[in-house]
Amino acid sequence: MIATLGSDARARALAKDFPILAQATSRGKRLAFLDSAASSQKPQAVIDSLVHYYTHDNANIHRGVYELAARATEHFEAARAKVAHFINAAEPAEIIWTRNVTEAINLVSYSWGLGNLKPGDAILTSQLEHHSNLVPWQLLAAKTGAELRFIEVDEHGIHQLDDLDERLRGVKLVALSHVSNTLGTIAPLETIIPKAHAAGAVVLIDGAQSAPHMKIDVRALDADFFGVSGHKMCGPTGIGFLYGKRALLEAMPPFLTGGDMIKRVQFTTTTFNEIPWKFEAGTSNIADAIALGAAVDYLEAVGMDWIHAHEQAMTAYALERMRELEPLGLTLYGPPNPADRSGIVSFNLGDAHPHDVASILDTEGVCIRAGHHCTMPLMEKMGWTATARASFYLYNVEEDVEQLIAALRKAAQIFKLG
Amino acid sequence: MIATLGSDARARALAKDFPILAQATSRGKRLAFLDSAASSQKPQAVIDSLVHYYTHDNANIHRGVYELAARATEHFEAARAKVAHFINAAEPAEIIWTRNVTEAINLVSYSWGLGNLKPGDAILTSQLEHHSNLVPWQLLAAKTGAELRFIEVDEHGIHQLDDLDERLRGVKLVALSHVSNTLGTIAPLETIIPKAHAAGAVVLIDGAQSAPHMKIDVRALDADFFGVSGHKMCGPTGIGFLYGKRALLEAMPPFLTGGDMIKRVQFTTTTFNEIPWKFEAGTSNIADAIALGAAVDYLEAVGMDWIHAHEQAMTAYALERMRELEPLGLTLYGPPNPADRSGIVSFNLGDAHPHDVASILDTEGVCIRAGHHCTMPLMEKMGWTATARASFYLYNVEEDVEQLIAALRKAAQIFKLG
Amino acid sequence: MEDFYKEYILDHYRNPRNFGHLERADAAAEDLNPLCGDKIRFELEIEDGRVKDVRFSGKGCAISQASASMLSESIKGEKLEDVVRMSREAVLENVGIGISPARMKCALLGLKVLKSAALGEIAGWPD
Amino acid sequence: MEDFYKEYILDHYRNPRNFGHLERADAAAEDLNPLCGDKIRFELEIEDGRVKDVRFSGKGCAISQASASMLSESIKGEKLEDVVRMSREAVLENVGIGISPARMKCALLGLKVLKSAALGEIAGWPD
Ligand SMILES: Cc1ncc(COP(=O)(O)O)c(C=O)c1O
Ligand SMILES: Cc1ncc(COP(=O)(O)O)c(C=O)c1O
Repeated sequence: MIATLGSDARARALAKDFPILAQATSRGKRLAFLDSAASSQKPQAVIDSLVHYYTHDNANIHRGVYELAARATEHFEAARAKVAHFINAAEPAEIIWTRNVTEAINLVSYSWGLGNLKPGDAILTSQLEHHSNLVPWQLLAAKTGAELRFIEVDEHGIHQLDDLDERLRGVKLVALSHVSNTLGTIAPLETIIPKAHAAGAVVLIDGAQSAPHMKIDVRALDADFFGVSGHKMCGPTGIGFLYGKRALLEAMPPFLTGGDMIKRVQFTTTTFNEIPWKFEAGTSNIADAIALGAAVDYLEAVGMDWIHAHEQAMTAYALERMRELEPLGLTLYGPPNPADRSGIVSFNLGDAHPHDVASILDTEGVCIRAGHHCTMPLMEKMGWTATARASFYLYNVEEDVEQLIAALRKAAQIFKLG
Repeated sequence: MIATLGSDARARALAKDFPILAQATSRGKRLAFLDSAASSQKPQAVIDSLVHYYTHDNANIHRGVYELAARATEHFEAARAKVAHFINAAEPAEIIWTRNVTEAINLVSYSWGLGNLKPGDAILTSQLEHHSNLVPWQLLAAKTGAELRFIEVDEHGIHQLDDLDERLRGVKLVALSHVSNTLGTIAPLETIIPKAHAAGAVVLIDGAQSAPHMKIDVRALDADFFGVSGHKMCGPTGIGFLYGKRALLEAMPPFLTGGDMIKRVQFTTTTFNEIPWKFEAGTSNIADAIALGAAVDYLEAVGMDWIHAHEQAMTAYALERMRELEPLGLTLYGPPNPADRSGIVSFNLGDAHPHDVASILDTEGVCIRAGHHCTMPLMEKMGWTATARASFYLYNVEEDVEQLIAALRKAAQIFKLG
Repeated sequence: MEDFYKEYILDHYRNPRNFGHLERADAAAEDLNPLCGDKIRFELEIEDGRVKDVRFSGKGCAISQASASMLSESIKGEKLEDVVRMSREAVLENVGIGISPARMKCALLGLKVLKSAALGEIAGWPD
Repeated sequence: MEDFYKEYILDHYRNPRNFGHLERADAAAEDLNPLCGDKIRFELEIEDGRVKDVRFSGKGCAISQASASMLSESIKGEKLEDVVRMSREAVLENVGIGISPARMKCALLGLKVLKSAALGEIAGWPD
């Protein structure tokens, strides 16, 4: 009961902003949503933004001269400015809308990667990465002849940096997740990024698990590219963005081509538009971009520092309570020091398979994720078939942890553990 | 008053399903929305689908074992099945979700195009194409050394097919829009597709302007690829799809890579998932895909044949009424025979620039588009700086045409025409 | 408590029948559930078009393992053609607990793999 | 009717001032509004750091053409440095009609092009 006391009352109030959390399960259980790392729930303000857009402003943007089109364009570009401010980009033009962080990473891989890598070069990533920040680099390496290298992690999922200088030799691109979605590890970017730059590399950060949960300052980090998924930060599905430094984006060829990203088209030649539109081909996801702007407004009103502190407190509390279950066979993974990790807790319960644990928890209203969490190579390295994962967000409260613990006891009982 | 009488009452009733249409402009004018070719308005059922999803079902799909995730997955895949049925695909696995038709075309260009074209091959498109079905082929031609060839159109925008056999020589890909977004021309696909196949070419159809407005049967057409944007067919922004024949899709390498499209990932190698998921990297636009399913339900309940007939009638009526303005300098473009065109009418009014015409119409509550309509090469060929364009959908009624005519008279008066 | 973790499910999970490998397999197949990483392999010894012996291996949840284990018990002596025709319903009935849609793939992974092993054998028949 | 199609706007549209090309231009620039395809070109003759003569060309809507035409009238004899510092507000005031946000780019395209011509000249100063 120690850690969460301070922030629990506010989180309880905030949870009321999320209508889905008030809904009981089909078995009549209270919903304890502990899977925000997969996708967060949405506050009413974001849902209202969508309804408002389609009810009052909907029209295609940029080229329309009538009122609706002007309003849609204005709100759409205002959302870009909000997002730019949210991560402290120098200007809105450095924000490119994408479907999700996966598309953001692929954009860099195709547009920057194909033109800048050759045999003898290397790409450096880590053993912690989500498939979305790994498979594109495997393919890029195969296409360009570059080598794919890994920063190793120890048994807690902590980056091993002793030989970083050596590993950086010949590296043209460093691609790292800010926070691991499986273990919650926060990457030591303040050490890695300056060294990467000194070695002449460009740095891409996968911010899928950081931007929703802590204040991001891309300029203080000095990240060259930074990708984010809106659906994990209270925004709708289908919208995310890539931040890129202007000079890099300007030098890159377009990726997807078509309407809206051109300046002039003739039958056989085309002149491309300026950034950010150069990278936004076809009709954008207008409504969802605007709703992501509403999500950013919501998060900023709550306060990113408060969110981070609340999640740290929740995590410390959850870890403490889960340790009570160690006699039943519960094993916790990830950095032992709560300060080194975000609100993500991976674990296993005896020989019960995480899928079965998650199914039993589901019958108790507790939503967790089970499996490889799109980090198969990490699982293989660690020798785990799968893990169960609980993750926290601003709307989680002590009661969610209580419910988790009780449901885990039930699972242990069914599996006759302990 | 001839043509529309039959369907006007029903359209008037349907318009009530679209809440935005009840909204007056800031100047207090009735909204006459005549820009559906750019993006359609959304029925309440589609807005409700979004609200319902975020309020009751939201969770990341495919990997979750809890109730919300199972429901989200079920609705998401059900929407794919609805879309497959809507265009008469053989199976849902032949439908790949994309952001819009532009991304669908780019997917084919990168995944099919790069692997199947070489110097000496040719790509055949037409002079009518939207930039989204032209620029990707320009770039593909530049990358592969293939030649880009055009089916010419006459001064009405009608395809000239006399030398089609000759033009098809060496062609590996034919990429055509089903309906021109600038002139409304319906392409003679029943002539072109069999000849293209006989010449050994694969055929991609840009269905952006056809799927929303007429019954599509991809198997009867025998199209190999067919792309659609959801936002033009009563669906939300940010979702569209690519249809592809199974054998083609299976033979193609993935395009975007990352989470969800893999079967197994190791540090250096990856096995990809089956279609359609092989092409859907990262978290999909779940809510909007489901809402597009709701749009399809809506359109099917209205009846695609009724929609087509209503638009033909509206267009015939509008053309007749607009001809009354010829003494004021109004010029109509596109196929003279209404049966050869869909509900799109491009025109100019004397020496008034279409932008100015659109601005004046806006003050009267009439929303039209003005400019090059993302078909710059066509404009250049025709010698037009720009055109004004009115386009019709299921919710347009006679009154919209009356309002258009009255506003055009006002514009002519301001520009002292006639 | 829900009916879906019955004693015998746990028993099959912890003590899977016919688990391991055959010395001489006439047919074999394996597959992965890409969504969870569960993996199952089936090996068959065939005599006169019938399953003479069977082994399965792999790892996964109680539902997938128990389902595969029960499946392995039920097919000994069966004709390959009947194995190929086995219905999902029969397998689910055999498992005997309510399976939620989200877990359907777990319960049916064994059947999928077993059928591809049997189909492979049938397809290869002539030689 | 709205105030935004005043007589003088139409007059500038149909009879643009300083329209055409200079025989000898010291500085020139052109740009396209990618959203509508409007195109404007400005050519300047410079003497002692001042605009001695000016021509513009291109095509587009009444607002962009009238704005460019009025702009061309207002800069003759002005110092290049002042041209570069001209504000959007000054141009909009000059146009003198309410411009909706959607038409802002039309009204300001001329200014953008004029400034790049002048800036190019200033940047090229030393040689
Ligand atoms: C014929 C045609 N093709 C392609 C497009 C591009 O559609 P989107 O911007 O939704 O990708 C459009 C829409 O403007 C169109 O009309
Ligand atoms: C660290 C990390 N990177 C990338 C992704 C992929 O995100 P998306 O599926 O939204 O593209 C995720 C989300 O699962 C993630 O946690």
